[in-house]
Amino acid sequence: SDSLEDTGSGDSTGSADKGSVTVGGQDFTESQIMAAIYQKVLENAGYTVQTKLVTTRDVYLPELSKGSVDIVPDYLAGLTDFLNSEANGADAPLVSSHDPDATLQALKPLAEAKGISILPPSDATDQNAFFVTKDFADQNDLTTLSDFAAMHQPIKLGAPPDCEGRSDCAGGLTKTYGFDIKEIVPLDFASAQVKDAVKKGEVQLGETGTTDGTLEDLGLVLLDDDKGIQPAQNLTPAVNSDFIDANPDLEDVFNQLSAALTTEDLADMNVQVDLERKKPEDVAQQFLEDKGLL
Amino acid sequence: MIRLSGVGKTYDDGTVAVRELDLDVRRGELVCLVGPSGCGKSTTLKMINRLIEPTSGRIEIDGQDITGEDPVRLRRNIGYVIQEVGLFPHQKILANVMTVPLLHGESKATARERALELLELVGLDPARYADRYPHQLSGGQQQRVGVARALAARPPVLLMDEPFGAVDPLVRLRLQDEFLRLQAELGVTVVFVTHDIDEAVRLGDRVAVFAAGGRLAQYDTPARLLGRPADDFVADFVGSTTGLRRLQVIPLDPAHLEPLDGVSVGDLGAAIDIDTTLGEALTVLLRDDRGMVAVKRDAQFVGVLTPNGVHRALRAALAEMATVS
Amino acid sequence: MIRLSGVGKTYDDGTVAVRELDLDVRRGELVCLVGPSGCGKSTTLKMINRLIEPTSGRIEIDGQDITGEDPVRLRRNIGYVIQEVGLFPHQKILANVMTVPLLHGESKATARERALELLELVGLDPARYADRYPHQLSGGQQQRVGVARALAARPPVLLMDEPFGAVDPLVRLRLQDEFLRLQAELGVTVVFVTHDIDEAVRLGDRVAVFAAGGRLAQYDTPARLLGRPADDFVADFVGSTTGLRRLQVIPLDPAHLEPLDGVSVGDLGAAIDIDTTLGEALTVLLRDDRGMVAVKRDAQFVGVLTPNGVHRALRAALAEMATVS
Amino acid sequence: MLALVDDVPQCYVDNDWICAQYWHDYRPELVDATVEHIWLTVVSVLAGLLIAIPLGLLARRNPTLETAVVGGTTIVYTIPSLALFSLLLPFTGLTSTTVIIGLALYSLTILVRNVIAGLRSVPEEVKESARGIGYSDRRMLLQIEIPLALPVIMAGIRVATVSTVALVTVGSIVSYGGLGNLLLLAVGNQFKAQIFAASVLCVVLAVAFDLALVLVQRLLTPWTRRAR
Amino acid sequence: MLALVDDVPQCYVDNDWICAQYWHDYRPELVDATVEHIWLTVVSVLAGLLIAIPLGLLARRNPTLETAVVGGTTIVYTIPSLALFSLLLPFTGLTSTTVIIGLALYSLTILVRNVIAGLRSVPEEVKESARGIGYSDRRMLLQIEIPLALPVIMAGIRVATVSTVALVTVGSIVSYGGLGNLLLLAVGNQFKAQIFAASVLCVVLAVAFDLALVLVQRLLTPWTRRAR
Ligand SMILES: Nc1ncnc2c1ncn2[C@@H]1O[C@H](COP(=O)(O)OP(=O)(O)OP(=O)(O)O)[C@@H](O)[C@H]1O
Ligand SMILES: Nc1ncnc2c1ncn2[C@@H]1O[C@H](COP(=O)(O)OP(=O)(O)OP(=O)(O)O)[C@@H](O)[C@H]1O
Ligand SMILES: [Mg+2]
Ligand SMILES: [Mg+2]
Repeated sequence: SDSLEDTGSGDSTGSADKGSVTVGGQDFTESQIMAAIYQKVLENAGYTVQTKLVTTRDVYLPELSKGSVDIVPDYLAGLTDFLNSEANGADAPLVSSHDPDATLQALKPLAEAKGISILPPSDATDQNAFFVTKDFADQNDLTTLSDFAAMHQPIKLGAPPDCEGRSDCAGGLTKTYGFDIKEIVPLDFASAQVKDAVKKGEVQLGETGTTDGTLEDLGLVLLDDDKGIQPAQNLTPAVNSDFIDANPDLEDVFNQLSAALTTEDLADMNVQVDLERKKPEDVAQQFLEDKGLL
Repeated sequence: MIRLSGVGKTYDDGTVAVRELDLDVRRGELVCLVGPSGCGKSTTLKMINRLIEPTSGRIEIDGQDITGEDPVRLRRNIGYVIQEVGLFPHQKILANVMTVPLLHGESKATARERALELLELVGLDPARYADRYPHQLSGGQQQRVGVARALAARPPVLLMDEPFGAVDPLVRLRLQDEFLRLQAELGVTVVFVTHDIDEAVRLGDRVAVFAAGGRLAQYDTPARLLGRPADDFVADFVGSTTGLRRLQVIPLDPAHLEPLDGVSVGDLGAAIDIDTTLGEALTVLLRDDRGMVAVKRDAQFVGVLTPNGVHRALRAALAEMATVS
Repeated sequence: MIRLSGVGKTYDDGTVAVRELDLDVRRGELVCLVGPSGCGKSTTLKMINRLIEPTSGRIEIDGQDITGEDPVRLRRNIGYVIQEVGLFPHQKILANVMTVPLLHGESKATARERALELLELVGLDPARYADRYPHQLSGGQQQRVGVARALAARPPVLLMDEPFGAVDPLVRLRLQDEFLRLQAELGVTVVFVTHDIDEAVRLGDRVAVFAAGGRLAQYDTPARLLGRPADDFVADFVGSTTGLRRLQVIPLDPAHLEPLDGVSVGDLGAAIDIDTTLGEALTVLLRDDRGMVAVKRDAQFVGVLTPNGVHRALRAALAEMATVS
Repeated sequence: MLALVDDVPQCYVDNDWICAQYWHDYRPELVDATVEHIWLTVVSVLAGLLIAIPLGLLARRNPTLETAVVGGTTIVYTIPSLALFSLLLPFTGLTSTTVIIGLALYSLTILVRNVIAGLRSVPEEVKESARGIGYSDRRMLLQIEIPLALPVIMAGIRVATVSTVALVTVGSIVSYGGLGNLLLLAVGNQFKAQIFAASVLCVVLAVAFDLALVLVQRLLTPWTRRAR
Repeated sequence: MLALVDDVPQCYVDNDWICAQYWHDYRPELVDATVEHIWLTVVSVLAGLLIAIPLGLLARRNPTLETAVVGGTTIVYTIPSLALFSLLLPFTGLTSTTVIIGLALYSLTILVRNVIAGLRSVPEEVKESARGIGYSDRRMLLQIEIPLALPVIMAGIRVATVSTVALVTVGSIVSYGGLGNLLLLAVGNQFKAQIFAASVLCVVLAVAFDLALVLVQRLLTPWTRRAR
């Protein structure tokens, strides 16, 4: 009967219905794309899938713990820091770092305590990054933040207001790299305004993410975080432990996916959604087909 | 049937509307309450259906203290015509009247039929008025709808607060007749507030005359009230518009007729029946110059009534009343 | 003073309340409108102060078409007693009455004084009632406040819609007297709606009897109306409660008295003045069994009134009216 | 990388506010979001009304209770919607219930006041005659008081509905925000055509609800159309 | 850097929600913010009322206009406060006027409906007798209609006031947000004692306003206290 159904229904290639799954996520582009990818993968594996995109991590995480959300595409360090401060207080020392493996090791016990299992992270990472204009980088032969810092010129930084003092932002830039920051101009993360401000020279350095696919087109370029002030934000599936125990076959599915996903893929897909206004579902479908995952 | 003992009502601001009232109404009786404006008639009526709770005394219906009863059930068995009319402004006339039979669990069809009947009864052509809203009727028409609504339930007890106050004499006369017929037919017990002493005398089995502050000045049959007012207040009140009201309640008596002898047939004008009241006889008497009117019992002449006879009859009636204690 | 020519009012739903009415009211005249419930009396009244706009015809006051006038200024010069009473529920009784003098620009003190005066006039003790809200008064008391409010402005024209409908006969009699006195004193022109034909006859210089649909069935002095009703409808309407209403408007006439000869002084009961009406004379006549009452002019006896004399007087009055065309 | 750009509709490239192509491409999303928006609004306002009526009834009898009800709903009303939804989250989770409870509480605040004021506006003599005829409290409420209070209650329902249409968008924090979901995503990636479309639909919804309610009110209160 | 820790009150160090020291240290700031909050609320609601009454008057005469007024205010109401303030910013700049106009527009939406419903609840025979006595439209409005519509209008004013108290905080985007200014700063730097204090004061303000308005209403409508 399995084969009959297989041939009978074209798109839902899954065998018998394996039950329903709720994919969580946040409602910004990348998370939306990842949720769509998860959904397609799960449907392909024979699950009925519902996706719930919410505004913040603290909304879905308790649900993931409880099992009313089963799986979430999450970011390694972000999740680690969140669980760490939940478990050890807001002022607890950070356990995430630039090193994905170390961060994963720190994360696992924190997650398990909450009934959450972390599947192996992908290499694809969406961490904060700083950019300058391509012209400026070319003129001064800059590829890394260290290169820029070495110019010893006072700069204005375009970043969200909470940047001040943070080790992955102004704090790290001054202490680790030795930048001389005159002023932090409050501009939203990865916003059109911050890009515009950098292009017009109102600020010299702007903050965005590694998966920002719009930079090239705007004549902007990322500088490498060579001293590693940014924690590792690798995409990683966070799963409700009971759920993964009940459906062990999913591990393989997600491992395959994580192995195939790169930062460039993410950036590319972001561009498709953010600039070409393709729907996340279509972009996800295309990606999975291209990678032969469907 | 209805018994008020020592009932009093003092409003929150200290106004004594009713001081200490004893009043009993027998089953099937129609009692009229009359009295000067503000003397506590409406208050008394509303205490009987517990729209106002008395501040003292005790009210019984059928021997049962009403304080203990569920006011809603109590009121279902008591029809009520409110002085301010109080039609439901959001319902059409027909619906306003149907409301009460429906309340009593009648079917829609029955209620409708009954409502149409009652609208006819109060002189409102259903074809013209059934489908209007209250504000599209004149004052008197609204009041009649209020009466129809109260009658619709055929309640064993009926409280009516100046139900015909805004209608003209012709319609009022018709309504009074209809109402008396209906009351006799159904054996309803009625407490009827009016300030029209004519109406009270015409309708009431007994009339209660209130003085200010809900004091019961006299409670008696119309004849006795007219003939032997208990005090000056009652006399004034009862005789206020014309001293001739008593004509309406005095029966003709053969003793006051002149014999037929010596009267030629040609002298006789119209003939009246001995059963009519003196008032009606007088109306006929005044129709021509003859100064006499033939009176018959069945087909037989029993005498002629002359102006002098009218005078004697009136006097006799007064004298008789004066001896009844 | 007030002249309605061919005035008609058809409501939006097609009801013809008034068809084609011609009516004129002279300066200082008191005209009563009577007629069956729903015949268009209130509608007519409201057209005079433009609360309702006529759908046809023309209304003039003092020769001036009122359509052209500012309705607010028009109404300031026309007192109005609404049938539904319509007191201001948020103002105390005194404030309700003061409202009109204040509207006319009187000082607060003057307005207050006038209001207190008028409350007395309508029989409401200011000490007890001035400081209450309308809902704390009885129906008749509220109505009297409405009358006081309308009188407060001493307007040259007064429209009153059943102003005494809810008050008892004693108070009503007093109010009528006060009102007549006031009206004569101030020379107000009044249009007065009532369904009490007694009241109409007592108050009105002329009485307009309406038939259904605002048809003017008769417009005449009370005496002529009673004596020579234009048609059966008027006769019915006018004579509806008692045929003896005309007693109230017929003067005594020496022609209907018996001579004093042969009557011993002992036979004479009370004496009445020749100026009284027949009705009052009859009341006195009925006080004892004598069957006669002495009538005098000034100090001089002019004859005795007997029941037969009453009959003759009534008949004569009718005959006389029948010849007046 | 942007080689595909010529396949992309020009108004997407230009990120125009008004983009016909968007309305075409995203019709299913817009329809779904609108439908969700509508039912969240309707259910929330109805729930608010169902609580407001009994509360209003209790409150009008008892001044102390009135103060409590009014004070309590006032407090609820000052809690920002985001905070309120967060407070409810632990109990009701990522469900539409969270949003509905929150929105119902807000509309309740508006409704309960108008319910009380509406019931108080019913003429005393009409209530007295109904009571005198033998109307029970329940019947009086349903057949006399609520109908006659309707104009005032409907004014409250209309404010509550319009306000709820605006507030539903906040539900996007738990993924039940109707058009708010689209709006939030679009604000996130500066998708102007979508911001515009979702905003316009919100406004259209609010106005449509309001006009529909006016119509309902006119149908339900035919006696208020006075003939002259 | 944390050497000074023993001089710093413990509840600041612990970042407690409830911190008596905070209330003491920041009394002037709290008072100023509260005062600003109060006058922004009062001025906005009054402005809304001053527009709502004439609008309501025009609307009740003319069904077309009513639809327009109601539709227009509905649209305003669906604009999020942040967006509305941003729209006003170019015209009125960083002044309290921006906030007041915005808030007045919101309260207008609520008020205009209750003004219309209130005026309609005035008994017809009372209006007729006033008109018959010679009340001009203006006098009728001021002395008859508004007083008798007061219970319903007040219900609207109360909802509008409470809602305005909550919305004033948004004014912090143009630095006129009353307690909202403190709130925004505190959220920015996670100053829990200040978040708590500002929130509590907001709620207290709302409840105080509401109770004050109930009191005002009772004083203004003494005739509604029926003696039995
Ligand atoms: N708004 C309205 N719409 C339609 N018909 C109306 C309206 N108002 C009154 N009518 C009708 O017009 C007629 C005249 O009404 P009006 O109020 O003038 O009567 P009325 O003579 O004052 O009666 P009453 O003595 O009962 O007060 C009545 O038949 C009534 O039903
Ligand atoms: N709510 C109230 N508060 C205070 N006094 C009241 C209240 N209602 C009525 N009264 C007073 O009680 C007395 C009796 O009122 P009631 O209404 O019973 O009079 P009534 O006999 O029906 O008069 P009417 O013939 O004028 O209708 C009146 O003097 C009135 O002023
Ligand atoms: Mg009464
Ligand atoms: Mg009338």
